[in-house]
Amino acid sequence: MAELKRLPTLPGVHLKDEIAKITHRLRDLGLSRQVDKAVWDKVELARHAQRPYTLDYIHHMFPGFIELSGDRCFADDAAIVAGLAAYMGRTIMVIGHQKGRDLAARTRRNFGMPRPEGYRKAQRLMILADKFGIPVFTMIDTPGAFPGVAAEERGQAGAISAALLCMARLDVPTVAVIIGEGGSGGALALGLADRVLMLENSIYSVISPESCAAILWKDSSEAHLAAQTLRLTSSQVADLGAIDAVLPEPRGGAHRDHAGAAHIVKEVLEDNLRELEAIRPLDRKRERFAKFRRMGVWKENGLTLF
Amino acid sequence: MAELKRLPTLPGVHLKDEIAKITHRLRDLGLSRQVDKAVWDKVELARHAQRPYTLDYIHHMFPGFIELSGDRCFADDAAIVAGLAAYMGRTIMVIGHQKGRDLAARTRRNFGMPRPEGYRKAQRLMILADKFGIPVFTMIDTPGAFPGVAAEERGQAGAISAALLCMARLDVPTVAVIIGEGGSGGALALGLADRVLMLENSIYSVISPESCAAILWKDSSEAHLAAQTLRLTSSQVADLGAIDAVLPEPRGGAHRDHAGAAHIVKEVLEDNLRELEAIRPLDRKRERFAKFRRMGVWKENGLTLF
Amino acid sequence: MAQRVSVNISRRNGASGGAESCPQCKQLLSAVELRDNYSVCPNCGNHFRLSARERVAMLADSGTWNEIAAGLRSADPLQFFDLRPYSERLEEAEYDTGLGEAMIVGSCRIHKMDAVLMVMDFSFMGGSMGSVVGEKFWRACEAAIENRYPLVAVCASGGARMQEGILSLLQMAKTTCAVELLSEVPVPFISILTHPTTGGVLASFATLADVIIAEPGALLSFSGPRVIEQTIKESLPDNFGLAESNLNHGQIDMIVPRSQLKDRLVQILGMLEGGVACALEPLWEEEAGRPGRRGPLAGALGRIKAFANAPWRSLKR
Amino acid sequence: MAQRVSVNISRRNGASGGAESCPQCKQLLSAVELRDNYSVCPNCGNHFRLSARERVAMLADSGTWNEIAAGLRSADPLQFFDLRPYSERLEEAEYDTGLGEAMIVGSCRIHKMDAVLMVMDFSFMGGSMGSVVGEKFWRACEAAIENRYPLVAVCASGGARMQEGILSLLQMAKTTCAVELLSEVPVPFISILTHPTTGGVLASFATLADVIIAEPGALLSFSGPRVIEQTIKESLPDNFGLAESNLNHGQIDMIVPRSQLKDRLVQILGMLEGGVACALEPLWEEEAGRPGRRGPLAGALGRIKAFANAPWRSLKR
Ligand SMILES: [Zn+2]
Ligand SMILES: [Zn+2]
Repeated sequence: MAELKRLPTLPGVHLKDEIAKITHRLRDLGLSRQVDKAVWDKVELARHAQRPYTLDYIHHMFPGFIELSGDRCFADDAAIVAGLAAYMGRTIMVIGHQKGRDLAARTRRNFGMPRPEGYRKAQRLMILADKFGIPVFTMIDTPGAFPGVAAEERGQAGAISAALLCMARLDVPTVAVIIGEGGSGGALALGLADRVLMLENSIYSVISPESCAAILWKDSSEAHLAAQTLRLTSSQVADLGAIDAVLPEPRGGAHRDHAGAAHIVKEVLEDNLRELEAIRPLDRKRERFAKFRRMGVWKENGLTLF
Repeated sequence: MAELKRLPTLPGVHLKDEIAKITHRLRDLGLSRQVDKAVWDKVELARHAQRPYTLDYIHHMFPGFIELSGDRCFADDAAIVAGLAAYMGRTIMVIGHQKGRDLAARTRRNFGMPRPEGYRKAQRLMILADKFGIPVFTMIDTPGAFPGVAAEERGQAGAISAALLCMARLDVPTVAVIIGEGGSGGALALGLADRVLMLENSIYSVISPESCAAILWKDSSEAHLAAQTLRLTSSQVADLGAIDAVLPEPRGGAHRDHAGAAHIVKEVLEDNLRELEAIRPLDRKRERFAKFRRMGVWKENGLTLF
Repeated sequence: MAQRVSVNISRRNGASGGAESCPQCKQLLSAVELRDNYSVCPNCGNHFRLSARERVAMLADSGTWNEIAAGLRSADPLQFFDLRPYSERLEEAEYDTGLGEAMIVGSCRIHKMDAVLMVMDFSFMGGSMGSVVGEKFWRACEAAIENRYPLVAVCASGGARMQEGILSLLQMAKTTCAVELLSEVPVPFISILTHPTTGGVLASFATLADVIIAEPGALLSFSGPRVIEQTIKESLPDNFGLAESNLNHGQIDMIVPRSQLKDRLVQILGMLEGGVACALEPLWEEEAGRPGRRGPLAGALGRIKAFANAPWRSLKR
Repeated sequence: MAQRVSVNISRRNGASGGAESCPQCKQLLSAVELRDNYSVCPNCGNHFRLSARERVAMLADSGTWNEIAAGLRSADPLQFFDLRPYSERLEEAEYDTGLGEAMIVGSCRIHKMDAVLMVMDFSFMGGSMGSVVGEKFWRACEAAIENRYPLVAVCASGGARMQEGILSLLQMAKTTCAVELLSEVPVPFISILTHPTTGGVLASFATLADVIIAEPGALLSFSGPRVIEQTIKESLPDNFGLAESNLNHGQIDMIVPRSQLKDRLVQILGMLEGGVACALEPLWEEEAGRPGRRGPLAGALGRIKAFANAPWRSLKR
């Protein structure tokens, strides 16, 4: 078990191998359909209706969880669940996107697509956690922030950027786990953390495969082609240096064993928190900044840099 | 001029004389009508339609004023005006309630009654001022926070308390001037300042005389009786130790000479800021807390304390 | 859920020994039945108003209540009178309620956890906040900071106390400053909003707590329903200002039925006490000779390394 | 006011030497007429899109522009291809715009005030933010902090650059961290949102500025109008996402017509530089050998006492 817990991936380490592999990728669409299959399977697994959601993890990991509500401005957004939990001898603040499993719950949770109020609730509770030195643990699982007129008018963009800035500022340790669908800015808003981990069958993407296909091929049915080219599976994202580690799932996938998946996350969380708590707050913040500073690949005067 | 600028009133100093006077107050309603007159005149002056409003003071005091807008959540509330101004060699953040003079302006400004967005804008800009070490100057002139269903739903109470907490926290110097109607919590939300000053013909009250009369005598036409008993004129409020000083107005009242009134406020503001800037931020904050701690009169084990 | 609040001062309706009927569902309830059910109607869930003493008895462990500042009484700085002088109203309220003011404060233990508790009583002049409520709040905060106890405020108020004029308004500023002193430590602060909490109390310390709990059906609004009706010239929605509406609108953290209140309170206090910040307790003790954290999760203390120079105080903002 | 934004990459429409018709009011305008009026239609006020170079020429004092990180170019970490490879698209964009990326950054003087300026160009792949935009933003912030210059960001963006996959999403986190470093100093940061600023740029640094200015008619929304229409299955209000609507909804500080932009910018920068905090400049200079404030109001410095131990850094939050 212990060796499964964290498989750290240094940014860019495997990148050159990957690039070599990809260079050989067949540009013939007919053939690429085959390569698609494995990637698209991951997309479907990440969105699987039986996949454990934030509240499932909370159920298995934090029996005494106390939910806290509201942005203190406009509403309580049920697409983000947040609250305090006792965890291995300390308190943590748990915040995560929440989809619904049945129709009523899906509607209530808005399919896990937060409105600005959700991000403002998250921000408010992160500040509360910071005040009392309580580490923050986020779970990411959303198709994206809700695209609606009223949500835009109430400042969807500003709510996301404010949540990001809040996470950048926190003096407490922060751990984020992408448990299912890590969709776009609406996912990242909970993901500016000291440690960002992905479950094996989760995805993390700048845009949904469907939207990407609609833009590039004017045909959203090309979504699995888009999924392939976006490189959104956990191992692909890890290879790009965009996350800190991939977490294995129970045999057959997390959807077959919620308790097993929760057990893995619980152990990994403890290891990461223990490491982070040993670092002085200011140093931890510097390391956080340094990590995100490294994100990206570019060429400078002809030299490619990771 | 110089001696007019600040007439500091220590809390409670004149209180005993006042109490002696009031004890003789005639409880006979017929006679008290006469005493009313002077007080009610002040109420009418404070609400006078030609009395200078926040934007009038800004016009005369801060030619380069730059208005800033929005609470970043829901709306820009025109009942509170805020922005940056160059003032005697430094920048200040100016924030004030704004009534309207004609019907269109009154509607747009909601008669100077802010919704939660107004207080959130004020709070946002006070935090911005604090970040850059910019002193905050507020002007108070409102019948009160707007009493409406939607305003309540969006957290009128919480918006006011958050603005108060923000003012308590500020590391920068803060000066508040009640320029007209200081009505209830909606006024106080901009009034937790290092120095709280009142123009001679302004009023500051826990409740409007009309509402007070409606509650006590079930008859809002008894408003001038209520005004008298509430002790809401500048000199009465000063005698209760609730403000730091009363500012004289130009001959005949501020409504007859906007420029003159602005000139007085401008000079007094400079004197107060200069004093406050000479104090170290933490000490200034301690003095602010100590001042508001002293507010009130109570008996302890039979002894009356101010 | 709740009956509309009357801002008039009304006597408690559950104090007599005999039976009374629930104002919401009209069911006849015996005093014993009510008392055994936390003064909640077993039929419809209506939360009856509690006196401050009853609330203390319900939350504080038996025999641990230690009242602070009990000797404070309102003065009459304005020599205020309407149909009757303020001083007479005060005497009557004290006679009727057995309380010196609309709030009592004290230290106590709640399920063995030390805390400072303050409770407002609506029966004392509508739970209005004047100079004494403000001063008692301040002293409660001082006690909480001094002893490093968390603070719990049970609110019930019609707003500021008109009879003390502008001085009552300024209690909003005074209590806010006290809350800021709490957060500088930081001391956990939980408010419990009961029916009704309105006006200046809601717009100051009641909404500045770290966690805000409401009782079911409590009316929570800044302006009173009648004022709003007069302003907008139409009748209000049925759920106007109720705790349930406030929860939907993001203004409070949770609604907790009275029967679960004490347990929930201790759970939350324990949570707020048990952050990794407890690793820094030794610092505080050295600094000010204050006792360390005592939450049930303070065990983390032993497990986590202490940081000699951690700038933990920057946390407060 | 504004035409609907197309997220497709389109060539600038004001670059040719001849006349062109205003897309909003259809009036025929000569190139000279447009240029002399800040590329704003004199008839209807439509703000034509500017190239990054044109914007720099409009804001920076002549001859003061000093580009930073000009040698940065996008790599192709995903070997991304759709109908054409990403690398080809990049080459074409560079050829068409003469820019190495969708953002140029540099130091300059604005009405004699030193500043770091960054300008995005929508013509370069829709002003999309990939690794190079993020890195350039970071370096601009570093330069601003190093020299104690304020930062001005002129934004125009369709969002994240899909072709760099998750790495482009993470530029939101990267630029946010850079903004936090600015506020720790604090360095003033003003963003100018031009038509269109959407997606990941709007949801990161663009809305994190101390003061947010928009140009008239600019579309500012997180989700694009088409995405929203598809989701809600109805057409959008006419003013959806426009600067004017954003102002009403409290999301931006002001709308400034292009002709007044430079003056207004310098006024605000001067204001943000001129707080009483300048009294503490000597501290910073001693600390890090950084140059002091230079705002027009820095005269306050001489007049106000310096506080040797003022805990001014606590201001940042
Ligand atoms: Zn009942
Ligand atoms: Zn035109």
